[in-house]
Amino acid sequence: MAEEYNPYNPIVMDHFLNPRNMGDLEDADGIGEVGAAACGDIMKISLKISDDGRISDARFKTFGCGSAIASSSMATELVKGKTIEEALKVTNKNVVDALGGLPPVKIHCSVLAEEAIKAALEDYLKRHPEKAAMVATNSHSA
Amino acid sequence: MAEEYNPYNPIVMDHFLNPRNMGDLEDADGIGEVGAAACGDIMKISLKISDDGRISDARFKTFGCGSAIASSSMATELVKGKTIEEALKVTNKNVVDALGGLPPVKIHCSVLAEEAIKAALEDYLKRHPEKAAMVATNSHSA
Amino acid sequence: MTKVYLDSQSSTPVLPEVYEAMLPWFSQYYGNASAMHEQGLRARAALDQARKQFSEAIQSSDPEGVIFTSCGTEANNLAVKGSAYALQHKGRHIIISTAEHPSVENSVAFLERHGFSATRVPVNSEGFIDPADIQAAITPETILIATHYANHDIGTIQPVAQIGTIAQEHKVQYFIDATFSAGWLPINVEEMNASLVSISPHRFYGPKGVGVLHKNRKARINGIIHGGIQENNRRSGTENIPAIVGGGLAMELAETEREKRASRVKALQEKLWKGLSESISYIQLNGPRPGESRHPANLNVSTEFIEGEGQLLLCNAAGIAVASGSSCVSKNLKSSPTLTAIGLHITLAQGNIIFSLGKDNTFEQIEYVVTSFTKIVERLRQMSPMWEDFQKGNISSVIAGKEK
Amino acid sequence: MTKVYLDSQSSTPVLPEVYEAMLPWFSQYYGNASAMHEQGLRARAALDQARKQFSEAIQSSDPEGVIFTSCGTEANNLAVKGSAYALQHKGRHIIISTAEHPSVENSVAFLERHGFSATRVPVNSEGFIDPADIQAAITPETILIATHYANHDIGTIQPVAQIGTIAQEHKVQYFIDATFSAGWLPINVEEMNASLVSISPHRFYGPKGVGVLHKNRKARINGIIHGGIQENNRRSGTENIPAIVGGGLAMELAETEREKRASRVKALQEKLWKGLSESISYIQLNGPRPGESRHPANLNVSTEFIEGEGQLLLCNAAGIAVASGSSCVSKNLKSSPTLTAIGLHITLAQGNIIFSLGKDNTFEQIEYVVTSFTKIVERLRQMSPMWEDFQKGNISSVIAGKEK
Ligand SMILES: Cc1ncc(COP(=O)(O)O)c(C=O)c1O
Ligand SMILES: Cc1ncc(COP(=O)(O)O)c(C=O)c1O
Repeated sequence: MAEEYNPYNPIVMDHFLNPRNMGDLEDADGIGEVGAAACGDIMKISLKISDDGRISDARFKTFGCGSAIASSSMATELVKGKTIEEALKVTNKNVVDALGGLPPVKIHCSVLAEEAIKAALEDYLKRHPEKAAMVATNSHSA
Repeated sequence: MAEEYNPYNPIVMDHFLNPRNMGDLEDADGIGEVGAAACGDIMKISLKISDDGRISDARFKTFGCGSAIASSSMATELVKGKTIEEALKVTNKNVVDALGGLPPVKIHCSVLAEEAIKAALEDYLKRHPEKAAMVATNSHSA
Repeated sequence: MTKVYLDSQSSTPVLPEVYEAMLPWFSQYYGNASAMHEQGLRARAALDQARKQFSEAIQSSDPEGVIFTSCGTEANNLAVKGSAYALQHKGRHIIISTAEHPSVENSVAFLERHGFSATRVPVNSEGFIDPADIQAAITPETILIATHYANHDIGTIQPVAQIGTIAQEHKVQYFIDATFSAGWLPINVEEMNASLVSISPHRFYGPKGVGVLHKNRKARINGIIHGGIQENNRRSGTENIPAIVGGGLAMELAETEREKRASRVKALQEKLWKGLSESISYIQLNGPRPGESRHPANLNVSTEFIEGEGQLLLCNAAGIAVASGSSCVSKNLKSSPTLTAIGLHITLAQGNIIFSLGKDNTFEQIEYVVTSFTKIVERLRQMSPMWEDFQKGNISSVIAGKEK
Repeated sequence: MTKVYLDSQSSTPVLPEVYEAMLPWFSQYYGNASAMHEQGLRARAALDQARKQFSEAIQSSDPEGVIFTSCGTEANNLAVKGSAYALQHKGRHIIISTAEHPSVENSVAFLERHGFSATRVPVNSEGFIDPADIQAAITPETILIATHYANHDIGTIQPVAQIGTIAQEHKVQYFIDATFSAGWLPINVEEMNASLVSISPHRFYGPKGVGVLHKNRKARINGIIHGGIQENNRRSGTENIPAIVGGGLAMELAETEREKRASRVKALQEKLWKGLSESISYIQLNGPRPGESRHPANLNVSTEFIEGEGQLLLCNAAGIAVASGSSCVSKNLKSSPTLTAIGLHITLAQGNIIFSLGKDNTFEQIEYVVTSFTKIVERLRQMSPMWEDFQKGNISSVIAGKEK
């Protein structure tokens, strides 16, 4: 019965109660941390990126509400296996859709997840300027 | 059970449901009518007064609420057998007390009953000026 | 002893199904709907379900427009004052009729003491508002038109759809007090152009303790009970879940059975008026004749030469429950503003009785009431000095005068 | 699954006796208390009985001072706005504290938008009002002092009798919001010099749908819900009889059992805080230590480095019902004004949890809660980048900083 009465839909609840990819990555290739405790949410995303520019692993740590945790969990799932270019195109809307929806007042959590992913990728690209050039070219030609 | 839930106490209810002395008197010696339909109450009291100045019979007719009817009924009971002097001293408070109390918003009904009795007595005294002189003397000497 | 309840307009018994639906919400499911745990979330789901039941019954596509209050009176206060506070930057003029329920009239009177102004359009002798009068009363300052759907005293059904059209043309918010109508008369918020509609479930076999104000998406109101963020800030305070659950179900059932119930009470209404008018002299019907323009549950009569409270008490002694003056305020026995508004002669207003019919009344009960009430009137007339004066030819009959 | 309800402050189950007492008033006795017939008069008698039960429980000799509303929030609105409207000819200044419930704070804010002014006296870090501050804030224009008895967030019990004395000396009306206190703490309206006191029965095993405002003979208020003449014109609208009957009995029973219930929840409160503080690091108690100055049913803690909603949800998943922020408004998860008023660090306000105890909680339940909550905190800290930063020495602990 308890399952019937939750503030979030079953997908969100599942990602909150059984978060995927929670934790850190040793030797992460890119780390992004966004948000602030004063605003109620901090998200940190760590990425492992292989030489061919594919995200081979992703982890998150989150201080925040249930939908912040679920959004981080889902975001890491969404980017795993994607190329940098593809991952850069993941939007908060993709996160919300994959979660089957979030309450209106919680949409900012998905925005934070998008920003954390982007921040982690930027961190990687800062450390690897050669890839940054390629990504820029590719996205221009796209 | 119905008895338990009445807006008035049992004495008032009894005088409303089983009014004493309702009606008119043929050849009444004094008749008093007070109140106005526009104000919600009209009371008419008819008295039969014997030669020795005693009220031998009394009747009422009333247009008005339950406590107006009960007050008239009680007022006729109170004056029956009294002398004119005694009856003139019957106050609305006597009526209320004899009824075991009335709700505050209904006290005016007892006032009307007092006034109706007085009006009936005055009518009698107007018709019998010789008695009026006596009453005046008596009450002065009292 | 025979018991006949003819005061359904003032309150009705809770239906067995509704009662059953409410029971778990006292001691088993007792969470506060604001709480984020199973108990609270269950309560929140119950609120949402009730919002659907209410909005569907009035043909609204927006359950979020349903705001729960504690009674019809509060819903009416919220509609009137809430609109005034939300729209005061646009203007401070309100239009109502002279025959509104005290919850509307007195809310407007309160606002008048706080810088608002109001026009009260008249009603005719049967209680009808003329939509043209509403139209004529609109000024650039007008922010709200508020009228009842059916009158609580004399059953008059107002041309609300016409008034709604006028309101829409002038872009003025329109509030319909449907407190005495919901559950008995059809309501379609869209067709009626009703910005706001109030509902009172204890009038249609739901519980006391809940009222509803439905607000369409364009309407603007401010809350009038301030506090926590319940009802989306439009009504603070812990929600009365059992009553809301019961009210929602009562609304759904009332809508399903509406036509059946309405046609039954209408038949009773007609029989009652026929019986009374045939066996009692100098009695008159107040409001429109039974039919399309009268609420089927209401019969308002004035019996000449006698006063109302005595009739109420003798009816009660005969096991018959009725009301007088205004059904909601009979405690003070002042004659109702509606009766003044239709120009009823003062003595007829004082002798006023409201019989209001319910779905469970029977034809046998009506016969009993006709017989008993006839005797009651006779008895009170025997006691009445006015009746005596009339018999003697000293005064004349207001009713007979009109009939001539 | 184990279920532990630790949100009694937001609502409690209706007692079996109270439930039984309410049942006949739905479908069997359904009259409107304004009606003059057996059904109505029976309802009126029930209202009078409940008035006695409420007035006796707060040591008032005047049952007529009891005004029924729909909830604690409405009672508070009536007290604040009703006083303001009744006394505005004398002045337009109101004194409250910075830690009032939103129903008081937002009523005052509403009045400020309508020409009144207010002074908000501060509370200290444990939430106490200093009566001297109240005294200092009084001006010749002051018409009302309004404070809570016990704080709904952090359980602080205010020196209401002292404030009452000051109010009386200055002949200013004093309203005590006892919504979270009635049924749990002793109330003596005379000794407290309380002109007005509010009560919310669903906090002490009575039903939702009823609140009470008690007014002493000298106090002046105007009604804020306008309409019929119910409650002597002080609150219009059809009375919610079943809830009033249930509320009255719940009040009587709460008063009879008050000391027993209070000492029981106090023992649970102490055990809970002892357990939590021993097994969780970087946790702090908000408000006074358990004892004379704290409501025995309330335990408010902040757990550092994690946020509140996650704790609520994981508690719920473990069958534990708790609240966060403000018990009444946890739906929006904004941190409560009280926490701001006591100067709680923002991250501690965000990690805020309110455990509120009820008479039926057991010591075993408390053990289960301590064990489960400890695991929940660990789990959320494992997820928290702040905890990681703290472990690495990048940031420091607010709580540890204070303890030093
Ligand atoms: C038309 C109308 N409006 C409002 C009300 C007040 O509703 P409630 O008694 O639920 O407060 C009534 C009650 O008689 C009514 O008939
Ligand atoms: C101190 C205080 N005042 C007022 C209220 C509001 O009472 P209700 O929920 O009955 O509307 C609350 C509720 O938490 C409270 O604790």
